[in-house]
Amino acid sequence: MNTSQTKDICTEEFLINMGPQHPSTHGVLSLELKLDGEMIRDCTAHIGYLHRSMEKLAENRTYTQFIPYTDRLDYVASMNNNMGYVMAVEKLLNLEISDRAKYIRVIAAELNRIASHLIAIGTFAQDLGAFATPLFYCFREREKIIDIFDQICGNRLTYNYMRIGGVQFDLPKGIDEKIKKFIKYMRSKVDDYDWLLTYNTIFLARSKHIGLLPKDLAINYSVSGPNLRASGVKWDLRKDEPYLVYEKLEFDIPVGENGDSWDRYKVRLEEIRQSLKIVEQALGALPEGDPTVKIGRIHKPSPSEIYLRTENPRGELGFFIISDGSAYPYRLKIRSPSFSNLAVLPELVKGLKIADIVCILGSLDILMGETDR
Amino acid sequence: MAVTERIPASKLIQRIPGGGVFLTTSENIFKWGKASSLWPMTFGLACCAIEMIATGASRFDIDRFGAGVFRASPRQCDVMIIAGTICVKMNDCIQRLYAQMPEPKYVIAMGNCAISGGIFYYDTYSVTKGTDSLGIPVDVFIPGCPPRPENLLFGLMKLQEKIRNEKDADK
Amino acid sequence: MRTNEIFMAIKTDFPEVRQEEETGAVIIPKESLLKITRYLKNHRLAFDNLHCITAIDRTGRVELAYTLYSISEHHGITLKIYLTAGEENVASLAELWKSANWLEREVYDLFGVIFLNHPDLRRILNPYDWKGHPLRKSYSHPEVSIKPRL
Amino acid sequence: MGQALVIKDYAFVGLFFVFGIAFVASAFIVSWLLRPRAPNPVKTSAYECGEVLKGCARVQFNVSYYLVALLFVIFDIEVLFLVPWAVVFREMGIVSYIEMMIFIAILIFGLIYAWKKGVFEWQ
Repeated sequence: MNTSQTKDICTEEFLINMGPQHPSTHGVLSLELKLDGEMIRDCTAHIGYLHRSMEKLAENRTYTQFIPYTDRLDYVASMNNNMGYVMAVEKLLNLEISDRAKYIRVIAAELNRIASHLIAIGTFAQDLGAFATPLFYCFREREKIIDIFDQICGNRLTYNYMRIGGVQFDLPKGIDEKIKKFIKYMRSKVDDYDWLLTYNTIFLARSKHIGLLPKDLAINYSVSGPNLRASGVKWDLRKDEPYLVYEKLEFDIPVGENGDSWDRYKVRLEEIRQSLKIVEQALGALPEGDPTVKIGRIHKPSPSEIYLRTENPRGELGFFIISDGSAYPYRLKIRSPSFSNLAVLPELVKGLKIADIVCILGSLDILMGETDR
Repeated sequence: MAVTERIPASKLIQRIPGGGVFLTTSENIFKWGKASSLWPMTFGLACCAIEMIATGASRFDIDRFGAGVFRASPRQCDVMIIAGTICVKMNDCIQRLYAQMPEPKYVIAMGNCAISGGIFYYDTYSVTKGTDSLGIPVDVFIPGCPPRPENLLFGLMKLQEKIRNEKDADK
Repeated sequence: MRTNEIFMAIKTDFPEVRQEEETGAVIIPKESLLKITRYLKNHRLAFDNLHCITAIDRTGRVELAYTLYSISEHHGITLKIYLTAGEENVASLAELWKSANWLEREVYDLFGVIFLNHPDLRRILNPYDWKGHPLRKSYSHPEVSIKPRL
Repeated sequence: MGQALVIKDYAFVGLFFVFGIAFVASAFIVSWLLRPRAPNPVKTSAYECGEVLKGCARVQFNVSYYLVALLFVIFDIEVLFLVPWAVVFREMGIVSYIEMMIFIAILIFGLIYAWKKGVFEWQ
């Protein structure tokens, strides 16, 4: 009985739930897999298990009251969300902020980008079988960043640090020594990860050529961030539509070649090095002045609409704010990067094995807080 | 009976005079065993899950309290740490998971959202206001948004105290 | 290319478009959505990226704002469609941009706008048996407690 | 005398067998006695990541799984025979070595046959 005979024996589809409570779905995401043995025939994603109706809630919060909610969107990179939202409202009010506040925002956002990428790399390596070691290494480094943020704004995860028109507190004394020490420490650690993980044979075997995302498919699905750059598209908002002081800082954009899971990991690893460079330059060029906000907390922008997008660690976070002259936004739409990055998953996964879906999900680095809003 | 008061080991164990033999009731051994090896379920919903992972990581190290073994399936878990916002779509999943846990089971509601809906109490149509409204008996509430890892560890110690002091008929 | 030049480029080929005063968005009639978007995608303007679809529940009409960007040309545009209260349905752009699939499902879920010949128009964020479309201004839910305004 | 010796040896095997069974049984019985019992329909239903069960598990699998499993069992038993020989093969001399090589050759021949038949090609 040779293989041609094994083909025409029909095998039934096996339906299984990779459901909301699963160690490697990075949050409450439910994937319904149609399997033929180990091969995945079809995968439909069910999201909405963390839908906290942020947009409905935003219509009953003043512009300043909504800032803490943006922390809970992409709760691993809260500084970047704060910055995105606050810059959108400032554009609505066409408000200028002091130079020092701009530099502080860049430093905080880039440090949070490093912390977010560390979690992405740690959980990706854990999903590929390196059980706890890389995750605990990455969390050890992340704790150092958390200490810096703890000193700057007093919180570990949801900072609520940025205000419309500036930041809440000025940088405490001696924080730049601490950040400089961290940058030197982190550079040696990133080389360790490169040496430990990147060219490890098991790691390569599990993630090379898995989840190939071609360039035009990525753009068509409006995938953004490291996932898009890993597919070879050199597109980064900090360089192509510079905001704050990014055009004054010199850094380059890591780009992958063929957009597989290994490339996405490698782009994130390189981006940590670039972010360290940015923080170093921004710290050096930090001007004097008072970054805190002097104007009141109730803003009544004139009726208008704006759309502003910023480069989050996971992609382009966009805020579409429509104001009607009152202190409450008429409509606030949050364009979340993980929402579009996740939409690619069912297409990447067809024909692969179950273990590969875990690898692709880890490499796409999605986060359910901002997917479900 | 104040839960905070901790039964000293000496009351649990009596020593036979002149010998190295100790006497204790089997119930106390079970309580000691249950209290010091609480296996939590990997059940992160939202931001509190990141703090739970940070507690499990090397700096705060939940393993010192015997609770570091995060099991994925409810069949092997003793405590369900609800870390994050419970949404309407997730209601019956949580109730099913709680029901599928074997009997000596405990629930820790971590974070304001798990206690009462937290900052999503007002104006949201899709957030259930707290774990109690699901009909799940909660043993320890840990306030905070998200609670710092030290709070989670303190909540765990409170649960361990509760287990040590609970009457035999409870669980 | 600033939005006005893009608008002029579109205006020459599709006279029925007009420009919204303060936001500079291009307002297009509902019927010619597919024509214009296919033109924008394959034309040298090269809008290859449907960034997001925003629905706004104005009094008496629902506005759909399509934010289109072009990665190769570094420019972007916002297309707007006014859907009168009665028939809130519009052609789906799922076969032009695959990102439209989920974005349209979300607008359907939260606003109730029907997208014609959409691959599988189901709710995406709310449970599948949810009643009503929550982001409508007129939506009221028994358990929602309203936070008192300042 | 030899007779008694033989029975005595088998006595050890019997005793070992009884203790094995008793050890396992006692573990189950003690836990059955001490564990709390609160069965309810949801608890006894199958766990599938918190969702209601979709599809049923009794599905016709691809036959290649079965073939590969069968081959594994065969070569597992081959190792079972190899291990005792491997322990003493230095003292056993060349004769047993040749016998064992023949044994292995027959199984290698089986493996080649299965390989040619395409057991290892998956669709």
